[in-house]
Amino acid sequence: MMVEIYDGPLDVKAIFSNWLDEGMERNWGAFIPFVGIVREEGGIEALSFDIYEPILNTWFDDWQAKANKRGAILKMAHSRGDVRVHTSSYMSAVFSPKRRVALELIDEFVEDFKANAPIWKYDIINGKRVYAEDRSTPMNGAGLMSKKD
Amino acid sequence: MMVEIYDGPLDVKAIFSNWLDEGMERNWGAFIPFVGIVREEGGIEALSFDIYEPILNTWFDDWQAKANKRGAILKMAHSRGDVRVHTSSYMSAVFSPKRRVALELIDEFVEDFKANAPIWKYDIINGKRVYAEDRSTPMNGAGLMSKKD
Amino acid sequence: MVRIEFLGPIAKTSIDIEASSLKDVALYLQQDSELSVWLDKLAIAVNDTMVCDLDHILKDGDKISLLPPVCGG
Amino acid sequence: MVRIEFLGPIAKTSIDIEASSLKDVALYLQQDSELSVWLDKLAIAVNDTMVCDLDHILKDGDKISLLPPVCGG
Repeated sequence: MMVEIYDGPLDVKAIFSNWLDEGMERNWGAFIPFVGIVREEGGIEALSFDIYEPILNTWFDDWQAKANKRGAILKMAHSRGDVRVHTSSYMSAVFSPKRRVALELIDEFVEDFKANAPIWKYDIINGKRVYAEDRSTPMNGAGLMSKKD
Repeated sequence: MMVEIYDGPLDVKAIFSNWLDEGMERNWGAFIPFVGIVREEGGIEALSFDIYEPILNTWFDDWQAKANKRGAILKMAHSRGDVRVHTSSYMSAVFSPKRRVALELIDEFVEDFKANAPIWKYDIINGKRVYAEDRSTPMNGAGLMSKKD
Repeated sequence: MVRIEFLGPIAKTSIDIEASSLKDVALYLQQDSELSVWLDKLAIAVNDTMVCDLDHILKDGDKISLLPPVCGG
Repeated sequence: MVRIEFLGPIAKTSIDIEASSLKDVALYLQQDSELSVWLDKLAIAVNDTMVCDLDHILKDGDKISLLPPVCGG
């Protein structure tokens, strides 16, 4: 199962609907989606995203394996390119037979997504695309290339 | 804002859609719904629920006030009566400008819901309605009536 | 007179008793052998507000609700 | 020869260099003044697998990706 990548804003209702239909049949007890919506702040018109898919999919596969070990599954969708304010750029979800596992997994997954998924964010202000450096986080293991030996 | 009570299973897509439409306009950054689905286990055909609405609404209002203080809002819907397996009996959601607040609130809210919302669950097995005593939790403050002084 | 209501799975109709505090209600309920399995698991509301104090004063017409263990969702 | 690719906001085209380990790549990149602001924040992948070991051995045709700080969602 790959990450779903879409050009521009996510069709939240359609994605939710698809995920729900898959999950309902398979006897899950808890379904927790996370929907990230672009906020209007700092004068931005939109956000814009670059994604490096090969590593994103490896990262997601590792998480899927971790979730499976706990009896759960994960879903994820993300936008590429521009996503205007008040639309969604990111959705993920956990299905689990158990409420506690679901609540813990969605938290851990979303936090690691912010820290380690190879996705770069830009603000669109007055039509210009500016890297969101102040909100970005070095990935696990960053700094290797600055070592001297 | 009251808890939404429905007779029978929840129309998950319609409720999700309504909540999303309200939230999208109001500059929230994170939207986390929780969807509880009736699992097929222990030979049950359905679950069934009694609700005491006056106290449910007071309990929910207290949570709404707590969420508002943290800049967030809560939503909740629950079924009354019979809800067959593989359909939903419970939805709740948090909207927040902040991801961390949203992830923490949905966890705290759902856990307190399980422990303190005045809702009683019954298994429907061979057409009989049996109180789910083994999965039920005494509410906060229980035991007052067994005290001798 | 106050009215005692049994919620959820307790199969019992409402009863009216004389009581000036929740302590009186407790003493009354402790006489009822049908309720003995429930008693240490019941939470209490007076006029739809949860109450944790046995000394809570009751007035004529108060509604006391007995809430057995819950399990929503 | 190995190929070095710069991802996301680093505005730089790929380069090919001779390198037998990641240490050689690090030494090469440390010469490039354009990269000095990025260097301590970059994570590294070799052939699309994240690598944290400077002694990682490279072979001809390997692809080294430099990943600047991320912010999905």
